Amino acid sequence: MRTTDQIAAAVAADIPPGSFVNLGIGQPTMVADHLTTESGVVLHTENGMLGMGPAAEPGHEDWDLTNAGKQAVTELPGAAYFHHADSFAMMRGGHLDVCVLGAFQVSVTGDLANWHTGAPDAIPAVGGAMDLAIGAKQVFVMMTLFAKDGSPKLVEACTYPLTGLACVTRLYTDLATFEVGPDGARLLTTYGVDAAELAERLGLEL
Amino acid sequence: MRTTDQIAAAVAADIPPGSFVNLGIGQPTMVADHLTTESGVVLHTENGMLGMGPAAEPGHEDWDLTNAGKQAVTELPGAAYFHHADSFAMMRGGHLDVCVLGAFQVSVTGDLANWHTGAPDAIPAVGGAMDLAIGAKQVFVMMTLFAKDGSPKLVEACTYPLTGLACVTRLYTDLATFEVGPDGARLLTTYGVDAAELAERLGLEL
Amino acid sequence: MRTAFLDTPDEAVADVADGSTVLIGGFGLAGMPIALIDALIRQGAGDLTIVNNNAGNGDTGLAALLAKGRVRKVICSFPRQHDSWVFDDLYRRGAIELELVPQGNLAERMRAAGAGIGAFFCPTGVGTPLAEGKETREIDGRTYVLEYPLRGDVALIGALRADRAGNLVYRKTARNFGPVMATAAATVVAEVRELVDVGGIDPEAVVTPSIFVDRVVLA
Amino acid sequence: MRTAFLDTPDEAVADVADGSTVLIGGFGLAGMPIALIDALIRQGAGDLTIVNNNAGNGDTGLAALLAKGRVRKVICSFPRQHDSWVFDDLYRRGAIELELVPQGNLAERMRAAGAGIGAFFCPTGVGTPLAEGKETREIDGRTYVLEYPLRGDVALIGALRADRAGNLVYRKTARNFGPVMATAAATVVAEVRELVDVGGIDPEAVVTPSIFVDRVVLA
Repeated sequence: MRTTDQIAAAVAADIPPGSFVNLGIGQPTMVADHLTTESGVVLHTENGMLGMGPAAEPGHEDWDLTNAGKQAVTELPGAAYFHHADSFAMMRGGHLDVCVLGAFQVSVTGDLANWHTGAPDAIPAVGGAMDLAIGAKQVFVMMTLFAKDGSPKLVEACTYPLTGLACVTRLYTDLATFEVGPDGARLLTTYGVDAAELAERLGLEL
Repeated sequence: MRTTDQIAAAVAADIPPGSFVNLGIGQPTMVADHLTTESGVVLHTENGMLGMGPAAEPGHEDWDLTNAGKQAVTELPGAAYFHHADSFAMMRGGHLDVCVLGAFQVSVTGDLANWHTGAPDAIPAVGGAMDLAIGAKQVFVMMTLFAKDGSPKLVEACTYPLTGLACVTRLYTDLATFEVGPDGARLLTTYGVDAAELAERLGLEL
Repeated sequence: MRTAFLDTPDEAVADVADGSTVLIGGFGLAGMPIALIDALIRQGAGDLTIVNNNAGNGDTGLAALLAKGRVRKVICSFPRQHDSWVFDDLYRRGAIELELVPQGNLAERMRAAGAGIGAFFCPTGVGTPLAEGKETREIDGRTYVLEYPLRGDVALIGALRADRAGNLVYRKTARNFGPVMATAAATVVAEVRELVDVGGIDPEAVVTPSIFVDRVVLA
Repeated sequence: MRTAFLDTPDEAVADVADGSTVLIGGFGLAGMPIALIDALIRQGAGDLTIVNNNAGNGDTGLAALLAKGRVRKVICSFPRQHDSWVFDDLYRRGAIELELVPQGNLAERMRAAGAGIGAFFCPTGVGTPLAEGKETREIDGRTYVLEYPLRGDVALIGALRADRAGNLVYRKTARNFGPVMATAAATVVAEVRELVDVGGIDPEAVVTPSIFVDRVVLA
């Protein structure tokens, strides 16, 4: 079984050198810690920047320079700023190579549910998730494979409200990595569990 | 009867101080000569500039700085450059106060024909005319009132291919100035001809 | 018409009418026009529709406007934040309307309003609850949702610097929605930190040209 | 993927295939990527569709490409100029196709291609021959024409300066179509007059961010 940090490292290792990448808020931001300068990966933040650097040092925050999670970040040499319509045109026009998102559920065909649990008292909030889901050339999801109640989060069909249809390409979890897409889920690697057991717990053919 | 220069002066006098204005290629560029610095009028050129100044002095042309007619122009203090999509969004979004265009024909309801004679051997060329026609808050046309063959250019309905529907607000000619629009043509002033004679020559009620 | 330079934020928002749609710049606090929002609170206009990425933070700025009961409806992408308690409470009590819009649609719909686009087929949200009931069309093998322009009566934005011609530049990611909102409202009011003479901004680096800026106030 | 820096314009266009749609920047000569066009002529690709505001001037650049018979179709707003004799002759002989597009539609259709928009309702051209046969719709009391994205296989653009990250800035009105075309083609090649180290362009003043730029050549 992999830790969240190990999942983030696995995602980072699969990002091709020189990619333009958007890391969603929450756990995906940990991927940045595993990207080397030599990789040449350039980070995009939806609020209008390419060439985003690491989080600002405490005491050195510049609140005009934040990421999508509204945390103070830094600027790397070669950065560029642009406005929101240009930033989302960049996403929606398919110019990002990879985005990494968290999820509540992913379907075997790559549908994504990550913005709303559907609970009646929940205040819905979508942010840029739907734009990222359909925009990037590849959408990687990182999450635990099972919810706290033991239910699988890789499913035949999402039961939570969707973020995007047939958009996820790879799924990185604590127990396994999968390819998902038109041909269904394909198990790539497992961690501390064998394939047959995993298929049974998921209730899926893999 | 007014000269072209007098028509240009009349147009300039009717442009409200502080307006953002686009002057079409050809005769409308002469309007610039009659706009004073005190008027605060700012000139837009479709190829990506606000704050366009007069034509460049011969021998001092900068061919990276041209107007819509591809003539070398100059930059005034407070200018701004932008790309073509932004420049035309500015037009089409209704942000220009006035544009001044030439015309082959204008209809009494403000239809404009100024891009194509419809002659079978003519090579059509439209440029930004259609965007300007529908974009500016007010469209002023300057032209001679009669063609060389004596036919009126202010007409009930244009016979030449249209540039835009119901877009012209004022028409400045050698013989008269008109308001045109939903209620038809209204004669404002005449030059060297009386209203009755003009109506008869035009075959219009004014 | 040329940009007016006003002495106080209160003058700059004096004519905002009840029932207006007000576009408010900023992504969280970055780019948020705090002085203009405070002036709008003092000014008293109500029954407002507010367009912002969020729905207020803490008890100041947009949250304070909401707390005063001046806002009928919020159009935003991300109302729920750790410090959005003012909105959360109004929403749970049914005391405020919410139109939730994907962030890219929020930006693109305002861009469309500013660019004269009547509607556009958009790839975001297809198959999700946020596209329910909307017209869809398959174009070139891909499904799109038809989205409409989002216009403001007023835009309140924050920028770094204005010149005396009315051109604006922004600072880092505080640029965000400002330049888009500046194209999409009938009256655009910018709060700036610095005001320089004409010639003080490089024409190549202008982000919002003066044609979009009706009023500037140093704050 | 990160920008590649090539030594010659010939390397930069070596893989342009027969039948490609090539977006070529420039408004007249301002911003025209002369060295890249000359390299494309040497490279030999034919059956091309060219998107440019004009249809060539004099006997050089785009006009020379047309004269060599390499171009099947021109998509432009203003072919007819005092020095467009190469195009004029081909057109009158029926030896070249012309798709005439209002200049704003040309820009907005490429912007749509770059921004993932499937189609858009556009105010330009309504009631004119250039909208004949196209879908129209009344929205909010105004009639619009439906226009579709215009994509390139390759874009050849001219810019003033690139940094070694691949960011571009332009000079004065030579900016024109370059930044739009850079978003709208599968492969974007920029010819620049100056190449500077990373850090040599102010991040606030970048016009075309490196993500859009595949290849840069100093020419």
